[in-house]
Amino acid sequence: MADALIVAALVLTAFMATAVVLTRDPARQAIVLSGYGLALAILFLLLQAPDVAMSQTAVGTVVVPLIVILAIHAIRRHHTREPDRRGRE
Amino acid sequence: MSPLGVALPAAFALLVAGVFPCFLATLRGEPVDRLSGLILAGPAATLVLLLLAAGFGRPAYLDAAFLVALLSFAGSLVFARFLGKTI
Amino acid sequence: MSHLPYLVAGWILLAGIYGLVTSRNLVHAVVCLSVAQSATYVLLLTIGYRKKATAPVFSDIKPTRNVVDPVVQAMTLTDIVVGATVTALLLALTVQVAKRRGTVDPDELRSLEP
Amino acid sequence: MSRRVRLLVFLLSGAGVAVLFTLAAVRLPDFGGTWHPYGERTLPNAIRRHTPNVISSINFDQRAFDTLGEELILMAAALAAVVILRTVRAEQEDAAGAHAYGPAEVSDALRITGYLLLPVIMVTGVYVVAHGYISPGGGFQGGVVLGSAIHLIYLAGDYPALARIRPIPMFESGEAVAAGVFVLLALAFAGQVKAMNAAVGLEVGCALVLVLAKFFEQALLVRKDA
Repeated sequence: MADALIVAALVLTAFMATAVVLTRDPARQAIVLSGYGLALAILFLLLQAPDVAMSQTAVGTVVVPLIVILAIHAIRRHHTREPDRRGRE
Repeated sequence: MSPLGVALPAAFALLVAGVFPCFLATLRGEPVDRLSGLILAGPAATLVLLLLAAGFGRPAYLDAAFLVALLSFAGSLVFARFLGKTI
Repeated sequence: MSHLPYLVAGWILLAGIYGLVTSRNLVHAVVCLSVAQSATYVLLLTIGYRKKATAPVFSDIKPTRNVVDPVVQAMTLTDIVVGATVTALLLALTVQVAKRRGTVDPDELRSLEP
Repeated sequence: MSRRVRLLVFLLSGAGVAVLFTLAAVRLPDFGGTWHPYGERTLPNAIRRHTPNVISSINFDQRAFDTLGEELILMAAALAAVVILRTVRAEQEDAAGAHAYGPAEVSDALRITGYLLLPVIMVTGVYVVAHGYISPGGGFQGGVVLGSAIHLIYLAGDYPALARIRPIPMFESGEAVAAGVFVLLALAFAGQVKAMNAAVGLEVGCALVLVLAKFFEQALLVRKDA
């Protein structure tokens, strides 16, 4: 049973990794990335690594999405508030 | 089959029939629709981890499940806070 | 089954690099890089896995030799934290690029003049 | 290099990597096998010394120098992020005088859940750091949890509330002290797992708060229109 679980988790992880890469809009990608972090956490616990699963949960579900969203927010705000000097937008 | 013997098959079933559809929901549609999939994926993943802890007979693994339960919710708050403004 | 997990790690690495190469947005590129890095977590942990073994944490069981490799787990722990800080640093650079150049499309960032 | 050429180069090199990686992977020992030379050399010592969490003790004893390097990478990255984002802020402040932070439009549901969750997650973070020696968990995980818990106050309230409970100079000195303590421990007293756990937890948490603070400034600092 453990083997079947590991195979399922591996397939799920590979699927989510591909999905993260293929989601082109960064804001939507952040949501998918958060799900990918959960998939990794399940895989790590199945590989008998609870410490690593906890680390991945802590980093992958809150910190990285928050940083990504804040970066998107900063970039977007900059684009709208200060129209490009070279008239590109 | 002992009660704990059911835990691993149950975890498998929940992983395939519970977590996977939630992840599918994060892959399509507007950010709001995706977010609902993510919010649901948190508890589903928590349940999978709980069943794994039971199936492996390791109460120590419950710490990981606890952390997922708390932080997946906090993580969806992050997105909810910026919903409509940035995403 | 015996080598599938390693190939999954290779797939994740290549998928991340593919996203990096075809990216039209630096934020997207940074996230793809973090995906590529997560391949190393999967590879390390699958190499350390041992069938019918348990985690090398003896808080609730008697110490036993039948555990998965603890050294690679310790390495993965280091890897994850460094990966997160690298992501943060690269996103800080991306914000700076957006400020200075008004775009985050790598194709529009050809010259080096400010 | 045009997009088409770039994709072509990637396809060629990616195929090469895929072939070489597959060749290397099939020569690896079987998945789940019993041959783990590193683990076999470490485990008997760990069991002999009655170490509850072998992973923590490897990180802070056998690999103490690696962990020291990792902590310094963490500090350098946090420092670099702060420096990179700070110059931009100075520019902004030169350009106009008054600033405010973005408006807070939080729904009641978010506000209440955020406030309820904050203490629970804080306590969890402390628990994870403190019990890292015994149960799964440790300085890294707990530090990240602690560092991100503080930001729930932003998710629940608004930015000024976060700024009040998060005095940046305190976290800067906390980070410096933790890094210094960790260098001392790693060089002189490697193996003090409990103390090193606490130092790492403090360091990771402070670094995270500092980096996130700069991102918050970038994202939310807006010029007041006169």
